[in-house]
Amino acid sequence: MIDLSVDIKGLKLKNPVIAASGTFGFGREFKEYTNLDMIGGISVKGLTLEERQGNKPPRIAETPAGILNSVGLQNPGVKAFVKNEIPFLRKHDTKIIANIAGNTIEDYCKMAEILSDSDIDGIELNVSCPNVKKGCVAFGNTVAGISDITKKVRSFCKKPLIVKLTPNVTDIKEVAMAAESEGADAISLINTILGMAIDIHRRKPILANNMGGLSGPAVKPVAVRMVYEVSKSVSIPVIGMGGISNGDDAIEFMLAGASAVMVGTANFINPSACVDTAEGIKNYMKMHGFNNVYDLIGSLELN
Amino acid sequence: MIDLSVDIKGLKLKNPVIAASGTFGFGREFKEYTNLDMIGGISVKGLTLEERQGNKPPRIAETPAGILNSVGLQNPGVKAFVKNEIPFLRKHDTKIIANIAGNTIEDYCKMAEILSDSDIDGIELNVSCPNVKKGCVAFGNTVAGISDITKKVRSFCKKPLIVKLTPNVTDIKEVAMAAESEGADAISLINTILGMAIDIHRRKPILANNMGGLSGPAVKPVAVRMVYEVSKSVSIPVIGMGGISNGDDAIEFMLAGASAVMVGTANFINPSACVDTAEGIKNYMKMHGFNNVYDLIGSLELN
Amino acid sequence: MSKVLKEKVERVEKLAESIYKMTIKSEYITQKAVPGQFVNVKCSEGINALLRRPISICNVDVKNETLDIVFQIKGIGTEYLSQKRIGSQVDLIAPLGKPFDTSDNYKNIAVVGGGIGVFPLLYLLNKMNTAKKSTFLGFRNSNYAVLQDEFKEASDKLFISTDDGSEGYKGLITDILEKELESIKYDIIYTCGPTPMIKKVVDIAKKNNIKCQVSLEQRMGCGIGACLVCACKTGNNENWKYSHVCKDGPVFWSSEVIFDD
Amino acid sequence: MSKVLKEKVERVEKLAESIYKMTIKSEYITQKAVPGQFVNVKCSEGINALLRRPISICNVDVKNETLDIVFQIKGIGTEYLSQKRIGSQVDLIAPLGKPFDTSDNYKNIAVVGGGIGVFPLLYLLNKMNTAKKSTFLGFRNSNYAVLQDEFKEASDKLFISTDDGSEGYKGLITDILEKELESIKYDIIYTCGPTPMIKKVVDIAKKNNIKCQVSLEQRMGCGIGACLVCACKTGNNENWKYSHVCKDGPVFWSSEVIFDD
Ligand SMILES: Cc1cc2nc3c(=O)[nH]c(=O)nc-3n(C[C@H](O)[C@H](O)[C@H](O)COP(=O)(O)OP(=O)(O)OC[C@H]3O[C@@H](n4cnc5c(N)ncnc54)[C@H](O)[C@@H]3O)c2cc1C
Ligand SMILES: Cc1cc2nc3c(=O)[nH]c(=O)nc-3n(C[C@H](O)[C@H](O)[C@H](O)COP(=O)(O)OP(=O)(O)OC[C@H]3O[C@@H](n4cnc5c(N)ncnc54)[C@H](O)[C@@H]3O)c2cc1C
Ligand SMILES: Cc1cc2nc3c(=O)[nH]c(=O)nc-3n(C[C@H](O)[C@H](O)[C@H](O)COP(=O)(O)O)c2cc1C
Ligand SMILES: Cc1cc2nc3c(=O)[nH]c(=O)nc-3n(C[C@H](O)[C@H](O)[C@H](O)COP(=O)(O)O)c2cc1C
Ligand code: FES
Ligand code: FES
Repeated sequence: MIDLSVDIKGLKLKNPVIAASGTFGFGREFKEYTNLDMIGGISVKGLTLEERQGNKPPRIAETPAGILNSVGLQNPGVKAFVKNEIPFLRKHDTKIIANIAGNTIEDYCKMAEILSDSDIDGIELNVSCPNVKKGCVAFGNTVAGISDITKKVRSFCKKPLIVKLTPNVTDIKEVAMAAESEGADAISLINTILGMAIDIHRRKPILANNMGGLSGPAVKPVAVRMVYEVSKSVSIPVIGMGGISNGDDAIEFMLAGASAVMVGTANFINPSACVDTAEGIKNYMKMHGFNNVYDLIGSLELN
Repeated sequence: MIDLSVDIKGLKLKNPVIAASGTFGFGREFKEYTNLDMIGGISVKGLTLEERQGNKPPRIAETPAGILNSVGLQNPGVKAFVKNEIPFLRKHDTKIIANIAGNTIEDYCKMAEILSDSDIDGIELNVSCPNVKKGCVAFGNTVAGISDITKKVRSFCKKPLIVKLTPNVTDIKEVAMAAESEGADAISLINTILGMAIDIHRRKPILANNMGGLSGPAVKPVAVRMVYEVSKSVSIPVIGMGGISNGDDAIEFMLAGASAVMVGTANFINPSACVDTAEGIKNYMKMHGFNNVYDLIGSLELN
Repeated sequence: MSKVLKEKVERVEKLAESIYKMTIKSEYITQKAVPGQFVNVKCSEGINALLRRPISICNVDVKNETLDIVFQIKGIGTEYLSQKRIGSQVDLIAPLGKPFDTSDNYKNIAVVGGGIGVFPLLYLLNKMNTAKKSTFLGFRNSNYAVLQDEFKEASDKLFISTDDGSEGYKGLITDILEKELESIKYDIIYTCGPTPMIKKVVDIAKKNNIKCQVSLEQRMGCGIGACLVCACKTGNNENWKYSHVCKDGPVFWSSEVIFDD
Repeated sequence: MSKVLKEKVERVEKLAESIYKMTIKSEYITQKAVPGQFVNVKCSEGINALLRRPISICNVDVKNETLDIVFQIKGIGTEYLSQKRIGSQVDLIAPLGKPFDTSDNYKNIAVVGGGIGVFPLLYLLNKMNTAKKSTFLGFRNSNYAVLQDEFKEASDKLFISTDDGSEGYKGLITDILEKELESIKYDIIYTCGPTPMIKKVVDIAKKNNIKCQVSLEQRMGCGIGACLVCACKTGNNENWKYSHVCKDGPVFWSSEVIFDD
């Protein structure tokens, strides 16, 4: 029997694959296409304290092996989420992770408080969204910012607390260590890399917001490197993501030190990418004689 | 008549396309495949004060729409370059840019001194090579580091001085401004993004050096964004690169503010990528009624 | 219910410079689809043209279990799609989106299309069997004026215009619509095409107090309502929100949509 | 002189599970190539399998102006290459690299190949017309033991071994080489295959005081000596440097190469 289950500081996943925030809606959008009960967890669309409409369209541009997005956190607000979305998700055998973003630290704290009393399994702090003018981006790219927000939210958060890091920094290790020392239960990374694509015939950026966040296969080598660096620097679990489309991609992250992975952009192309990825991890373990996923995690040998 | 020529603070290029350092050898390797006289300039393989053998192989890994390399600056040393390579290059109607990297600031200064007395057209400071253990990476990712090295090398450099930036920083603008204020004649960017790729069956990194620098189409949106940010922050010319394969790609960078572009990885796939890119720029200008390339540079309108 | 399907390409036909018709065998789609819906198709294997591309269903042949999509080459995705071989498989999610209202109550309809916006309208016309149908199609020039026989067949009256007069009337198709409206009253106008044309049609419908449905385009990520990138403003200026073209549309009532983005 | 060429695929034949032979029409390559050289081929359009892949020239038919390459599917590049259609174009830079020394002075030669390393040796054997040729080929199992008729035809003596004995001898092909060397003295040994095998052959050649040429593999970027990624150590331990497989090789004298990376 191959055991795929992992325990992220109390967030117990039956397999290490989580749908990445913003790419899987609130789960229900994928019900027609895949079996939600076979996904370890779902990190829902980034939530804010109040409903948000997000940025002007176009909000997406395709780039080589990647996409830029500038959704700008369109969401119904944390209360509507608790009321309308948790009941649906709870019917499925998968863990619910609430991804939250705020304009102020107080926003984050209030959301953590509300969500701590709701029926979810973990909270993911999005301190790194590049698509909103003021607010969260400022917290994510300095040690001081990340320390401050982690510490304050920690005191309101009674659920496993995952801090999601932005890759747009000089040294990802120091940011991760700051989150760890202020009480994060886990680190997830990477969020999107800031980028821009230009319509050369209109001579304007393709995105109405001008810049957006890069995700998809293109970013995978950067993400694997950062996951490796972070998992060597902290002792809390690391959740890796960035360009994962299948089991083989996921294995790269897990060898590099990720205890779990998130699948994002790939869901757009293959709506059962999460389930396929979990299946692929299992097949790899079978092929290489692993019975327990923990034997795999971090087992990379350097040259 | 369409005028493609640009003047990068005294480095006069007949067209804005330069072969990127490390991807075009010393030019002679491409003579069989393309017309060197139709390329604006050639930035030669990164030079060090003494000959270097570089890193162990494998030194390359393919990733989605990109490559990782860890050559580690294999080169014959600056003196051998002056003696053996300049005479060949000088026979061609293209500008010679010496790309230099050192372990210490003194190394850079010595090389700048030697090269200032040689028959080259410009010097590009590689302060950002991720593939050597000690040395240049340290200079490139802090304002203090870049200020210091630019200032010191400037005093030895009698040629147009281009400072090449690493993208592995939180804020590319402040690094660029530091180089400008210490006397750089131009900024080139981006060098490669630090990444890692894993052979999941051997459970080791593919590169013998474990990590390497990402280049190729995958990085283009990140590069375009950084070129835009830098060209809005400095008033010296900016040379853009990162994933350019053809004229359309080059136009994105020029609209974003690049006065010239460099073509790197694309040369491996299409040895006449530089010439094709120059041709493509011309065709775009024809199609859109531009007579002078300067009318194009930085003409992006934001949404 | 829509599904991820791997279906067989039966035919690829070049209708005009850069415009292709692809016939796809699909029992599932032909049974489920209704006019106004689209397919979201992976145009190339692997990471070339990474995202799926939305293409309207242009016609359905229920008996033969085939559907047609017609597309113009705009970039790499449609380029790869045009190169698909007969007999090869095509990976699509379909049918997607909210359809046109094809109620039998509409006895006299106008269908107004421009450019690549004409394609979903053919399927609509073919389904509206009991209505009297006037079709207005605008193209850049005669090279783009494809599927004329099919549109003629499907309509009671067919008007064509081109920007340069190389086919049909010279000028805007909305001018012809306005002229027709002087003597006829339609129960509903359906429109799809470039935004300026749609806006004009919506204005005309409003002025004439006619119901109007528009089919919109927006760049998409998932096509299934999850990623929220395909936003379009709906509601009214005091109380608007971003709806999503893939799920809430592509067909909207003209009164719902705010065209100021 | 090598060139960037767009040539026509004449035939694609599956020789075994995951091993394909592709026949390509090319006047240029058939005129210029010599044994040991390779082609650097773009296996897929666009950014799927971005880099070119190096594949040895396995045979040349000068009269028909065709060459064969034989390759095993290892990853996406070779996968796409195997799907190329007959009549389609293939984009390659060729011929590349330093060839084998095929001097007429070598009267009695041994050719030792393992796995996918056997392919360039067939071309070598076919060119060495005046020598007496002993060929030693090692495979994992009989499934991989392709081109046996061709090798038999091209050799005076042919030895085959497999790891599991499913074809020919069971065991290492170098064991057979050593046994043969008890009674025969070769003028030169040529070898290509997995590094452990090559090392063994080099040791055997040294012990028996026989000249030896090895053909090496390394991951490549440009294939033309510009990017310096395809390094291999040459010289001696006191005075070594990194040479480059694509330009200084792939064929080296065994005495030049240091196998410690
Ligand atoms: C609901 C709907 C139905 C459509 N039906 C048809 C049809 O029947 N026939 C037809 O020819 N075209 C149709 N289009 C437009 C078609 O989707 C685009 O022309 C196509 O996606 C362009 O892809 P490309 O790779 O060729 O261009 P590229 O510019 O290379 O595409 C880059 C990216 O931008 C997106 N994109 C570019 N233009 C558009 C656009 N106009 N609308 C949406 N996304 C775009 C692409 O999907 C892709 O993600 C429809 C669009 C929508 C939203
Ligand atoms: C000079 C030379 C001659 C060769 N001749 C043959 C031949 O005749 N038949 C044959 O089947 N194979 C041959 N190979 C090996 C062949 O190049 C690789 O198997 C092939 O590149 C794998 O590509 P892929 O996309 O299928 O694998 P992937 O693993 O997806 O390739 C990823 C990257 O790694 C490179 N790579 C992976 N394995 C190798 C390797 N063993 N050598 C070099 N690069 C590698 C690829 O070129 C590509 O850049 C030769 C290699 C060299 C250097
Ligand atoms: C359309 C889109 C919307 C996203 N929205 C969010 C979000 O609301 N919160 C968040 O933390 N990350 C968001 N992300 C980032 C993803 O969760 C993930 O970090 C990133 O896409 C990298 O993974 P991938 O390459 O697998 O897509 C979004 C990504 C995309 C593509
Ligand atoms: C194999 C290889 C070697 C490189 N060597 C150097 C170097 O010596 N000095 C340098 O400044 N940049 C070097 N670079 C970086 C390129 O000059 C360029 O900044 C980068 O590749 C991005 O451009 P591209 O995406 O067009 O390749 C190298 C890149 C590659 C791929
Ligand atoms: S395309 Fe994802 S919500 Fe419409
Ligand atoms: S592959 Fe570029 S030098 Fe050999």
